[in-house]
Amino acid sequence: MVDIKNYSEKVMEHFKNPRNVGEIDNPSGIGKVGNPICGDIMELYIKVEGNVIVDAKFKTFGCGAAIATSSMVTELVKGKTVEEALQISNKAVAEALGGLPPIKMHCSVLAEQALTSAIEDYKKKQGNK
Amino acid sequence: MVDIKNYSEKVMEHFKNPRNVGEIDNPSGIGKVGNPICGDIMELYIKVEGNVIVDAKFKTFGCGAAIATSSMVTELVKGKTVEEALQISNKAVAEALGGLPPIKMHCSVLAEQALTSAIEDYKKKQGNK
Amino acid sequence: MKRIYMDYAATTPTDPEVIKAMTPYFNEICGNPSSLHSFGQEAKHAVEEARGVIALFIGAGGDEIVFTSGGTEGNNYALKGVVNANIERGNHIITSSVEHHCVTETCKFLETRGLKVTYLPVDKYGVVDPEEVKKAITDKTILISIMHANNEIGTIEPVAEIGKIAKEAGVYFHTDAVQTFGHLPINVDELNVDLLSASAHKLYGPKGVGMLYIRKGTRIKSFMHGGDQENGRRASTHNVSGIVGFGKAVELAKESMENEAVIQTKWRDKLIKGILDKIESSRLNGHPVKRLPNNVNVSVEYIEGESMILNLDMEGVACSTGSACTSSSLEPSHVLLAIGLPHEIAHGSLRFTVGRFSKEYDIDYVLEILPKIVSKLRAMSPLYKKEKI
Amino acid sequence: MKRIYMDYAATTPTDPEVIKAMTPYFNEICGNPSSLHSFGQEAKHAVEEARGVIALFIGAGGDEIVFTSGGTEGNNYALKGVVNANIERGNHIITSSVEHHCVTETCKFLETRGLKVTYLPVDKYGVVDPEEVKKAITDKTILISIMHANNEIGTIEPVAEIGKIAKEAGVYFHTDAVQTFGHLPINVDELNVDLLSASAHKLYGPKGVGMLYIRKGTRIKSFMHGGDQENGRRASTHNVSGIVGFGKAVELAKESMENEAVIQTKWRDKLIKGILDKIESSRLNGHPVKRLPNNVNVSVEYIEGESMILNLDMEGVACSTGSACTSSSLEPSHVLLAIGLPHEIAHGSLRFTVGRFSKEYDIDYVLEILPKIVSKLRAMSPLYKKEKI
Ligand SMILES: Cc1ncc(COP(=O)(O)O)c(C=O)c1O
Ligand SMILES: Cc1ncc(COP(=O)(O)O)c(C=O)c1O
Repeated sequence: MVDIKNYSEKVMEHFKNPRNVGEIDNPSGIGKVGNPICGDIMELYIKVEGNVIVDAKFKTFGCGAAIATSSMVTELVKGKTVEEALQISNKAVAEALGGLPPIKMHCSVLAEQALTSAIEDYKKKQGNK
Repeated sequence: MVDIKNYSEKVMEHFKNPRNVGEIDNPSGIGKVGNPICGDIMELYIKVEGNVIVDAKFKTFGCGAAIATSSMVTELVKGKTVEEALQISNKAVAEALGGLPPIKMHCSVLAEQALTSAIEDYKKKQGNK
Repeated sequence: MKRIYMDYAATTPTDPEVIKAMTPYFNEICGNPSSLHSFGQEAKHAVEEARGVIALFIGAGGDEIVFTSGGTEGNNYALKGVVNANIERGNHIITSSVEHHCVTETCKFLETRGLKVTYLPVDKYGVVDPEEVKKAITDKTILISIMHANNEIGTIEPVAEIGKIAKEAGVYFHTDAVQTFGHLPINVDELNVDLLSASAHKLYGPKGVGMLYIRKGTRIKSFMHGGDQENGRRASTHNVSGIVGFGKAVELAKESMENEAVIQTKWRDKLIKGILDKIESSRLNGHPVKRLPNNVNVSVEYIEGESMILNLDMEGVACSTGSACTSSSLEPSHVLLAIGLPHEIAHGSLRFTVGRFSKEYDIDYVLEILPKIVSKLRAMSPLYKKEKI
Repeated sequence: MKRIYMDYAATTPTDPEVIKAMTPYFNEICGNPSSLHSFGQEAKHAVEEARGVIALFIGAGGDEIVFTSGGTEGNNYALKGVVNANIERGNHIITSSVEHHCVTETCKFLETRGLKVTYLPVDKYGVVDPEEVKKAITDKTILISIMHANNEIGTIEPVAEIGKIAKEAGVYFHTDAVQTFGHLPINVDELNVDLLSASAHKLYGPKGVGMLYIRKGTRIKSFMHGGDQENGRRASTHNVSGIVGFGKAVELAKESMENEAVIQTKWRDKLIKGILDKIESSRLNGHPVKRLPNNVNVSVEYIEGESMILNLDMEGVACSTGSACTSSSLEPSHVLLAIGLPHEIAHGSLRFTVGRFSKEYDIDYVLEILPKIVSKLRAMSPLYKKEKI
């Protein structure tokens, strides 16, 4: 079978077998980005222990690239400190997936935003404590 | 072989074996029509004896239809009285050839004009006698 | 893995009989129909024969058929050509909000040239109301263009009625019949159309060839300028093998169209019923009855089309979606929005279109795998969860 | 009767290898390249492969190649597209008086839209003078369009020099390379062109497909509006088999072009010499040396072209003429008039063009029968007689 819509093998692999699908009970932070109108919604859940992201899960409504980037970003953040995680750019997510077709780059942006937003949520909750 | 440029079999037959090619020495009348710019020139020679056209010949510069109509008109006039010959219309020439493609109808007009002009020439010469 | 093609509305495989008919016209009968010699005249003869077959098929005269490079060219030609030739008479055209891109983009281009365009709304099934057409006509209206059937949701438009209104108003009427040509009976007089476009590759003919029917007497300017092919109405060397293939495809359609419609309607309805039964929160798009015999268009809520397509493809099934994610514009289908679907539901649409080489098994297979795919994707969807809480 | 095709400039038979390459793309790999599923992506892959081959062949990037339905569309697109996109910058274009109809008719159409067109004269060989181009440029000039080689008389134009002038002046430069593509080496940078059109059926590819090279950064508007195929630059479902065939034809040309040019030049010169020697009052049209390797164009005085063509055809030989009698306009070739031939001599022109499947015998045969045909027709001609008296 030919690569669909110029997706890399890695993208297809993550799309077929997405890692970390689901929600985390009592998450340390939640990031919700996107909206149904533009066709992509991502929810990213993180569990932080001692400033380290020990678990991450996602739920995503969206295309193949949206699902693959969600999967990839959850993999990338696990084991990272919060500061390290904040360094993960959308390009890094795309690169880790072996690249994305130009018209799908916005999905990686969404993944970065979801991550930033989850960490912000975590920090806010920390501040509130 | 397919009919070329929608020429009828009859047109092709007259084109391949044109009747009455040439000139008549001391003709009773000559008709010269057309010009090199438009791509068709016809010369029609007639020999009249006792008001009857006993011989006709032509020379033509032109396309397949021009040659075929020249050939046909010389055939049609032979044996006719001058008055009968004047009745031969361009349509009659075209019909005798089994029809002409629309863009070639002007060739039959040329043939009619050549005939009319040859008869006028004959009449003028008669008048001068 | 068995591969199942269910995207006949996108394009059809060329029928083996069509290929056979075309083959000699590549290098045995290889002349240019514009050439005077016998090589050329043989080719011309073949082109004229195809023209005759196609003309007869829709009740037209041979000199009313102009061969084009496809449906897009036919639609560009019809709209631009009529506008260019009639701009002194008026500067207004009427079309619908569910036309194919090649009609709407041409309209948008014409708008940049000062033309006024009315895009009529449709009802929830995608049907244009003839009364709305009537109301939209002004003394500046020179052309109405409403498609015969919609390529996405399959809805058949009331073209004959609209044609009657156009005729009474003395306005030219064009229909894009790309999806119906060779599938439903077409008679240009019964439909009251002045112009009608078709594309061979939608009826088992080759890609890259089509035709525009132009009723005798219609004032229209050329779109493709150049040589005097097609009586000066469409320049460029004829695509001889393509035109011969188109002619053959029409011959085959003439024979089999009626039977195929019966079978396909049965399968269509089976697939629709199966999906709506097996998948909760799914709905049919387009008209339940006035629809193309081969078209199934559904929306599956809470999930997105591309990811369904990819999963179906992984299981060997080829179909399409109106989701934004598959277009470079990132906008979902204008047709689905026009029938009133919210964006997120438009994103979750799937179109299955069957055809001559489909089997009943294909329907069963889709009904077997689609619910599993939907479950898998819904389990990932943040929207699904929320609704269920 | 043996039939001899000597009208390769009108169209070429499709090479058997090209047919073989195309065949799977009718119904084995039958998807629409715009479709997301694997049927579609396989087709897309084939289209992109062909694009790559063609781009490489002329030193272009793949994203600079837009597939079209032929040379006519390429020329219409180049001219209308550049004018539409640059009309704010200027309203003047420069072309020559020997262009193909699809350039001149497009220019005439644009003139009705207020564009100013300069039709440059040519010398007696049909050559455009680059100095004249330079002089014609004004600050309103937005485009220059000069063909690479003339389809009737075979003259090769000084395109690289004109391109240099255009570049210095900051004016877009388009060349119609329909007659040279696949026959002479082409490099878009060496030629200094911004746009270049080609048509597959002139190089043993199928009819109905071509391409327009558009240099990156060129401001151009769409000609065929609709879907977003070809990066939004040319709507309509891809003619997949045609494009694959075009790609294969280019591959074959790459291999054999050089050798073929050597052989054809030999035959060409033999035929020219033979005709001029054997037939009194005949002359060569076009440049004696700067001409297409396969083109022989002669005028035979006192007789008319169509009647020669018909006689040649009866003897099995297919060639063409610039006589008025073969066109519906009843005007002789504008090219022959532009090089200064009087009407009656233009009417008496013949074009023989050889190609890949020609044999040396074909040349000998023409040299044997043509003089007889000329004698027969001259015996009927009132002009011949007069001159000889
Ligand atoms: C309704 C409709 N109109 C026009 C077209 C365009 O036809 P083509 O791709 O042959 O140009 C299509 C299909 O692509 C279509 O479905
Ligand atoms: C120089 C030239 N330009 C353009 C064309 C048009 O090409 P097509 O017939 O493929 O549209 C031709 C041939 O017909 C040609 O010889």
